[in-house]
Amino acid sequence: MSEFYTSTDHFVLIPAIMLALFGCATLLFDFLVPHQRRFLLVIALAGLAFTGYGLWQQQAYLSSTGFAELSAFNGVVTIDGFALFFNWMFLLAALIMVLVSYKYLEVEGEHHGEYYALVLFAQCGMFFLAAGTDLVTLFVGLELMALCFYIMVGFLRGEKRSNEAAMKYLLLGAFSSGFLVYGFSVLYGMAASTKLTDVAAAVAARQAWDPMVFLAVATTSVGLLFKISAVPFHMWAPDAYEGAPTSVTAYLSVASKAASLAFLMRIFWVYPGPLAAAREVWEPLLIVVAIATLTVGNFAAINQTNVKRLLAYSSISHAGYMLLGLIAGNDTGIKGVAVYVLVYTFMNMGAFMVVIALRRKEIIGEDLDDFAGLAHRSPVYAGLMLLFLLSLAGIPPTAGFIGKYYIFLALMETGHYALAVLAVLFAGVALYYYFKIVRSMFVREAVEKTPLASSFGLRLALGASGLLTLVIGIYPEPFLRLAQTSLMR
Amino acid sequence: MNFLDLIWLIPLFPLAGAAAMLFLGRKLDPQPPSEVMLAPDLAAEHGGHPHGGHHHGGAGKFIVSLLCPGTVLLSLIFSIGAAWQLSQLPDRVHQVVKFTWLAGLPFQTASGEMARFTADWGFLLDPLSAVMILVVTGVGFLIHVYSIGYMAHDNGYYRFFGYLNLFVFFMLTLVLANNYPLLFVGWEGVGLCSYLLIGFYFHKKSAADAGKKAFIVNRVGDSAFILGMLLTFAVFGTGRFLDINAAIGAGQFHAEQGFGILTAIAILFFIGATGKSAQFPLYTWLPDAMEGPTPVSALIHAATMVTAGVYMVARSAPLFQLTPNAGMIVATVGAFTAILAASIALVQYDIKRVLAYSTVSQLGYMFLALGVGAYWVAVFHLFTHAFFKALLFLGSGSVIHAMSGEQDMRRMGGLKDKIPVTHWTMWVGSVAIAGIPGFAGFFSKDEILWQTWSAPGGSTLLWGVGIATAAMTAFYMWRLMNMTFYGRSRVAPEAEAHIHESPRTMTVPLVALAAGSVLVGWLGTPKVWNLTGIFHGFENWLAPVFAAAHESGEHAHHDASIEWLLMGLSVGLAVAGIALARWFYHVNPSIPDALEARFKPFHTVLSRKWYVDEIYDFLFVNGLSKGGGSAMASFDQRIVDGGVNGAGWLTRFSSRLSIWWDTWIIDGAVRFTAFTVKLLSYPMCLLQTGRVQTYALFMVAGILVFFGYYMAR
Amino acid sequence: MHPITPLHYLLLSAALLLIGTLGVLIRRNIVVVLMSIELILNAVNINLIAFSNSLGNINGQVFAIFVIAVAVAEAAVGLGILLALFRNRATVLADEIDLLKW
Amino acid sequence: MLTDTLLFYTFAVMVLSGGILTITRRNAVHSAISLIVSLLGVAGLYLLQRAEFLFVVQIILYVGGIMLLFLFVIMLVNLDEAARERQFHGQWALALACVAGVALQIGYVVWRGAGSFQIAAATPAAPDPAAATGNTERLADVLFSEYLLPFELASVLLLVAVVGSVVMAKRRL
Amino acid sequence: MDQHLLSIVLFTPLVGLAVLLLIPSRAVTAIKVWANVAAFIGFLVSLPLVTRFDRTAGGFQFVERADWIPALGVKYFLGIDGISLLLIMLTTVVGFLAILSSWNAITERVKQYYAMFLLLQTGMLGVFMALDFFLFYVAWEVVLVPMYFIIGVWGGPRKLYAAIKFFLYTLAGSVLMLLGILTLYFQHYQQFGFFTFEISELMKLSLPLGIQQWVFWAFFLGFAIKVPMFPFHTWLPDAHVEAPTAGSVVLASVLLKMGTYGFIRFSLPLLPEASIHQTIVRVLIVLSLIGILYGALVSLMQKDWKKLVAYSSVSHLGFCTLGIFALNPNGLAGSVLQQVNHGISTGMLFLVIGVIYERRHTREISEYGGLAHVMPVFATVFAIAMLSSAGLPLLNGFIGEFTILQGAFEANRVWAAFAVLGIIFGAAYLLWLYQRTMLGQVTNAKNLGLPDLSLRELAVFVPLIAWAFWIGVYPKPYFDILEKPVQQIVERVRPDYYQGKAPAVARSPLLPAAASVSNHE
Repeated sequence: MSEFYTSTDHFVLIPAIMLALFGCATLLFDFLVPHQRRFLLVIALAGLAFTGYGLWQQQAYLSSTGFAELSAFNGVVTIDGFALFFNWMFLLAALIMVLVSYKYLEVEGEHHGEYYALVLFAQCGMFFLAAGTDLVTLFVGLELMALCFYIMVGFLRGEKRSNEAAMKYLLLGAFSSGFLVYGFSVLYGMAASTKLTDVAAAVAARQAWDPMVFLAVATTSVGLLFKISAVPFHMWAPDAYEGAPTSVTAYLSVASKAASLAFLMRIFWVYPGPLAAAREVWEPLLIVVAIATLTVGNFAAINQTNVKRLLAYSSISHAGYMLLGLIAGNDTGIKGVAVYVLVYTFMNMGAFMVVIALRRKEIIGEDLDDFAGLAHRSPVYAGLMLLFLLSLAGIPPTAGFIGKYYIFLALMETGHYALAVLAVLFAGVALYYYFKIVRSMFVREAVEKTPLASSFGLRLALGASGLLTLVIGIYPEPFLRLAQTSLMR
Repeated sequence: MNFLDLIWLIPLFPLAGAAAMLFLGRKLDPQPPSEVMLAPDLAAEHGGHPHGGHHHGGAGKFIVSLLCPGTVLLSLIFSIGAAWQLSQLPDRVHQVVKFTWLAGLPFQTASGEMARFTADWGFLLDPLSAVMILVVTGVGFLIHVYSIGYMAHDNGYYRFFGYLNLFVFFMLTLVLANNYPLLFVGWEGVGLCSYLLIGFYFHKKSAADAGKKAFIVNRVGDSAFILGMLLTFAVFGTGRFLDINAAIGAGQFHAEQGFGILTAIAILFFIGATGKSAQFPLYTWLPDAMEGPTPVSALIHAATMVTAGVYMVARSAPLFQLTPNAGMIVATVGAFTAILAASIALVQYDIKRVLAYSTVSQLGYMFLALGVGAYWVAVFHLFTHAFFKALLFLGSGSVIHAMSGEQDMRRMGGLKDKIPVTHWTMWVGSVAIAGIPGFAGFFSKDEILWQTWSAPGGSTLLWGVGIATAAMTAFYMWRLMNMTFYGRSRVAPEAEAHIHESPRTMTVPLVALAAGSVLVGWLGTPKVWNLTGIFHGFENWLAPVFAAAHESGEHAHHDASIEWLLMGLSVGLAVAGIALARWFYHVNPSIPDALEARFKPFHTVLSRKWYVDEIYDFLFVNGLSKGGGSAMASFDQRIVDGGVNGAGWLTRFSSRLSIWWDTWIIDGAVRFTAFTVKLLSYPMCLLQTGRVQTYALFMVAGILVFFGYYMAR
Repeated sequence: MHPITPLHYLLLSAALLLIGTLGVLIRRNIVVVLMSIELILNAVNINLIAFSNSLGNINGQVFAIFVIAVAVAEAAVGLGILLALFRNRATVLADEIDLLKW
Repeated sequence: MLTDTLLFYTFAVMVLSGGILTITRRNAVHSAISLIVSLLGVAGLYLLQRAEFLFVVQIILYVGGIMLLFLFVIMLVNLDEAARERQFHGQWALALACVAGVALQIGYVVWRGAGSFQIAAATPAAPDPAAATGNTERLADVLFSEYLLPFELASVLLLVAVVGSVVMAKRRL
Repeated sequence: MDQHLLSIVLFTPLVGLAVLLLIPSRAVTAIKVWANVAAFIGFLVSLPLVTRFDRTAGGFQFVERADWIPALGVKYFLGIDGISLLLIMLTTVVGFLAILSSWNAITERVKQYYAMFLLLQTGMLGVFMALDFFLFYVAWEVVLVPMYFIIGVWGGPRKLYAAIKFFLYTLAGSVLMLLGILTLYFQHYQQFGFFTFEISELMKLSLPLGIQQWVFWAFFLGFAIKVPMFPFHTWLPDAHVEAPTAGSVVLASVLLKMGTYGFIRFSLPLLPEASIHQTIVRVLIVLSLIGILYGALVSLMQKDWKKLVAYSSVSHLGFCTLGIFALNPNGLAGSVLQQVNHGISTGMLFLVIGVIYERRHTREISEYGGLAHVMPVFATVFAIAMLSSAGLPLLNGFIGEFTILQGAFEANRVWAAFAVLGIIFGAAYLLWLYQRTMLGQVTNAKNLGLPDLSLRELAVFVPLIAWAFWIGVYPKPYFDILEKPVQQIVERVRPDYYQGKAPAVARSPLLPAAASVSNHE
């Protein structure tokens, strides 16, 4: 191998390569043998499987050699516990997403190879978001992911609402990433390098309230907070979530958020965290943003009647909780964020999957009324939905509680008592609107009797998420240890 | 057999009877407990009094009439046995503890050492309780027998007897208890039974209300009693009578001149007593209680239950010895109640109400005696009073029975020959209560007056009140006799038809009680008569109980002449009262009306019972709004509306207030929060205009804030 | 005439950034909005080049290339979506597409 | 130096005026033209900063590529009635205020810490890099050594862009 | 056997639930039968707790301790002392009777209904058994959900409002309590260097008074809302009125006790200084007294039978909290006993209402009257329930109230004086209720044909009545069971209490000197 491309580089890159390759494969296959959707699904799954295998090897390597990290391409990408943990999350999300999409796209009548390709390419981007340690890499990775999502959101091209969502998402996304990269340019200006380590050094070298640093912080955080849909940069989220195909919404709400969060943490906290040194500058900003996010997310969700939109707002408030973990900033906090992402993946995707199950020909199935009497029509789905909602509200013994538990603990440890009180109180508010859904499922009478659109994939994914949501709630030990090992270096 | 160790059985016999009635009663007496009625107007005529003819209904009923009085008889026998064996004991005290009933945990007494908060299921037999159980079982038995006839045609026959037995059980528990908490058990129990029995005709609204009133007024007294008990525990660390007496006897405590903690206990107990024994200000329930069947009035509201207060104070005699102030209060309240009630009784027309007020008045006498420290006399009067007042009530019952439920004396008269037995027995009773020498009432009442005069606690004023009351008593009793039995008949013709002497089951008890009313007095003849032995039996018998009381109570001996003088005076007044009554209502019936016309306002005040009910009405119920209207009616009306006697008005106001508070302030706060949240949520949604550039603008605004924060820093 | 310092470039790029922002905020025509976004990215590039030069460090220019690439990609996709939208809604005015709100 | 200064200001004026025209022209085509002007100005600045390669890229890619794309679209979605429409969003005044505010703030920040923005070469007195090797070579070296990975990634990015625009633009797949 | 007894008791209902889920929803009778059987088994397995419980031993018994989430230092840690024992028995008995009582009452979604009840049962038992704060919290929250559904699905007309109100109120309290728990947890970590939730471990903490107070208030919110103490009580009437009979029964008999139990088990032992602190005690006592009088007063004015009983619960629970914060043995023991009593008597009252509601489907008091004519047995049962609730001697209520009063009186005589007023009112509203519904003529033709109690209904009442009389006549066993744990708690809060007054006066301002205070001012 040339010194261009060492074996290490290769080893580190395997997952990304797999994703890119299989992405192209789906495209080609769809082009050569059209209308063989089953195979498309298989190829996509295979791609994910290989990726998983690659990740597994890297995990094994790290644990066997005991290295904290493995960096390649002279340091633009680094595999460490953090990156791996988040990549596992992305993978799970993508897996579930692909499984549920099959039937759903059939129903929507927009079933094309590009869809799977985009999923895989987005994965590829996320990989670098979690693993990148270079401004350029991160930026390109982010854009890659973002582009894929713009397209997927607008994938139902016949749907006005889908177009609109895509358009809005793209405009605002591009706008925000403009600011992000502006901030990056300033960072580069400070460090004369794009490596995060160098940047970190340069920032640390300047005193805290240096205007240039602040300029960087302000502009960068615009882009970052936009991606995790934090107030006041959240407004794309409800529209995009509502307009997008539900499977994409689920994926967007989980994977994109997780990836952006990883990105955010790379920049703000996790080693080498370029802006970690400027904590005292951005912590107050983040606190304000977090409070605003919790408030807006929870309050606005209260009188939504469209379940997708309701969940969109709720996911905004969850972003607020994750931010709180970041604000606390100690180990517990970061572990908390990781655990939160973990449980959030399952419970949120689960909730959206039930919505998907309700989507049938001629039935949108997104409205509260469509949930009416679900408990009679299909008690299992109702029960699962209840489970997911309880978890989202953070009621033990469900996974959601564990996540919130860490956040609260971190806040108490770092003495943010007021924030803690606020956070728990908002848990109450959240319960209120989640139980609007519960109420219409269990108390109200069914309006229409059409059987749900369920497929093996959906049932599998749903069952798995439900099971995990419960298991993590009752016996979180292994998962906590996973988070522990992956984050502590 | 050793009755002394079996005294714990005495209460159980009636309890067994009651249980049997509760579980088997409906089998034995299959007729419906009380027929269902929709038309309220039916209720009035269904006063529940049997109409003519008396044949026992069915074997079941017969068993009931055997069983229930039987159990009481059994208790009577055991009581007599126990009493006899007690008299053989040197110290005349016997205590039987079955088990620890209230087994509370350790606590710190006021003085700081640890004690246990416990109460035995234990019984104490001493001369005092011996007297009481004899009265309860004896009179109780007679009244049971009487009821067989009286209730013969009533529905819920078994229910009636069940309650009656239950009452006897609780009453016996009360008097036999060896500690305050257990006494309180009986105390509350009899209250309950009186509630049940007053409201026996529970389809009669007035009856039910009266029952409720009785229960709740008693509850007011009871709460004071509870506090008294708690304070006792705090001070003495125990609730056992003997232990407390011992502690006092051991001189750990000294007589209190001011208002110390002991006085507090004493007063609390007395307040409790005023509730149960219908003393001012809590006496108003007793007249209403006459809604119940007459035997109940006789047993509970004359002979036994109402005397529980007297018993309890007597039981606490050592305590009261140490608290002269409390004693003074007791005496004053007693005297005041006595004359107040007597004055009201002067003008009542309902035969039972006259007796009811007379009872209140007589109880006042007893408390007067207790107050001046003449405990044995009080108990003596209780003893005699039990006989003649029960007699009078039963007699009146018999009259009412004969008159088919008529209770207004203005529609009676000239019954003397129609119901001779009743007449003669009642004659004896009236003489006795009026205080004619040789009859029971004379001895006890006269002794009370003498003690009031002579005892250190007493005073001329109290004596004056007492003797005035005596005169009134004589007057209203003979007013009753005259209006009922003598003169020309004012009976409504249709009732005239079937006036009849009561069945033997009713007359026999009358006779027995009449005999008692003559004889029992001789157990306590005045000292100046210089009779000995049995004629001072009562005082000697009780001596050990009130030993403590007596040393201090032993006062400088006045010369006999004064005692003779006073005695003569009281007798004279009694005779005068009788004569006056005869003159007014027999010789020359026009006078009362003339007088009434002359002293209209005064008469009204009396007949309105000094407006006490109205005053309560005003104070508690809601007099502020409607004052007028028929007193009792409006009173009950308010009670029912207000929910509770006493705090009715206050209650309604405050609970309205609290409901308002609930809905508007507390819930209001919550709803307000919810509302604001919802309210806030709208603008937050409205921000989401759907215009992509608005969103961008918000982002820019965010940046503005960021930089602003930097500059503002 | 004082020499041109990176500060000048910084201010220039800031100005361009703001102009672009303004364009995004006020223009109803989505095409023009996309153009404004191009302006923003160019502002970034001015920054990068200026720094790169004054630091004597070439990386900035490389970064700039990537920024241009991204700009191209975004523009392409953006216009594609715009076409799809136009097909369904026959409008390119940003404030007329507000099906999704509240 | 003087020429540099003059050129800088010329290009700066081009850039800014072009930008302002872009966002103010009623007709989208005019906007596009003025955007080209602005981009050319930027290109000029590249040249001033000795970034010849980027200068070329800017000219070819932007002015050649992207602008064509824009113009195509402008043709495709005929904007005549759009041109007749009101051009500015209702919130323009507010937006202007906000942006002005941000401008002031940035100005304040820069003025406040002018010193901290004075970037100097880590290695002082760097010999004129153009003299040593051409800008393009050095660029290539860095690009294909240090930034190989982003470069590859960018290719994927562009692929996605192509696929995306096709998916979106084609009537039926 | 013994070392797993608690787990068996705890999970029996859950197993029953699992089996229940296997029964097809159509087989209604089978479901009913199985639910009853399961609940009854749940009761049976809890009996050994009584027989094997060692009254003389202090501390916790049947202890079960295993790692659950080591990463958080969470243990699966069960154990009971006398206090828990009584409440557990109450839970198993009342739980079974509640299920038995709803045989006819529930006609729709029978399966879900019984499932919820079994789940609820496990949750409540968990609360009373947990010695690990985390486990406790989990159980505490688990209870909410089934109760929400029981009220929200099978409830009355305003069920949704009531249900969500109940849920939100309790949740709001409990999350704040969670913060308190976390504070202790973290404090413990700082002092001892390892994370744990075990009560026994947390008791080793030495916290500054300030923190103790904050934590106390956090706990207070959680528990007081559950009890419910005075200003937090408004969820109770709604929940009770809307809930189905069995729901009300369990709610009143057991759920409310979770709050008082929390005070006894956690607030007092974990935060002794705060618990003895003047202001805190004063506030709590005053709230309790207000609750007592206030609940009674409001009950007087209720037109709705069930609401009346609901408010009476506020009054009775006021007694319980009063007893707890008298902070002396009799107060505490009385409080626990009174909790059991309230469970019995109020449970009976709600069952009574349920019986009549099944027949007439209204709870308007004015609809009734003279029922004693029509349903004599029913009237008798109601009378007993009423009297036991009003605290008539020889029935359970009296023992509890009297002991509490003693405790309160020992602490401060004025409090006792106020509390006694509550007793008077108690008699008032109950008697009045009885009179309006049972006595008088039958004023409403609809009531004429009402059948008297059926055997099944009687079977529900008989055990409770028997229990009421047992406690009333021979409460000694209960006090024996309670003596040790109560002593431990009191000694924890006031170490030198058992040495007698002299130091006690110095330490706590609660005990006025004997002569100085007279109780009628």
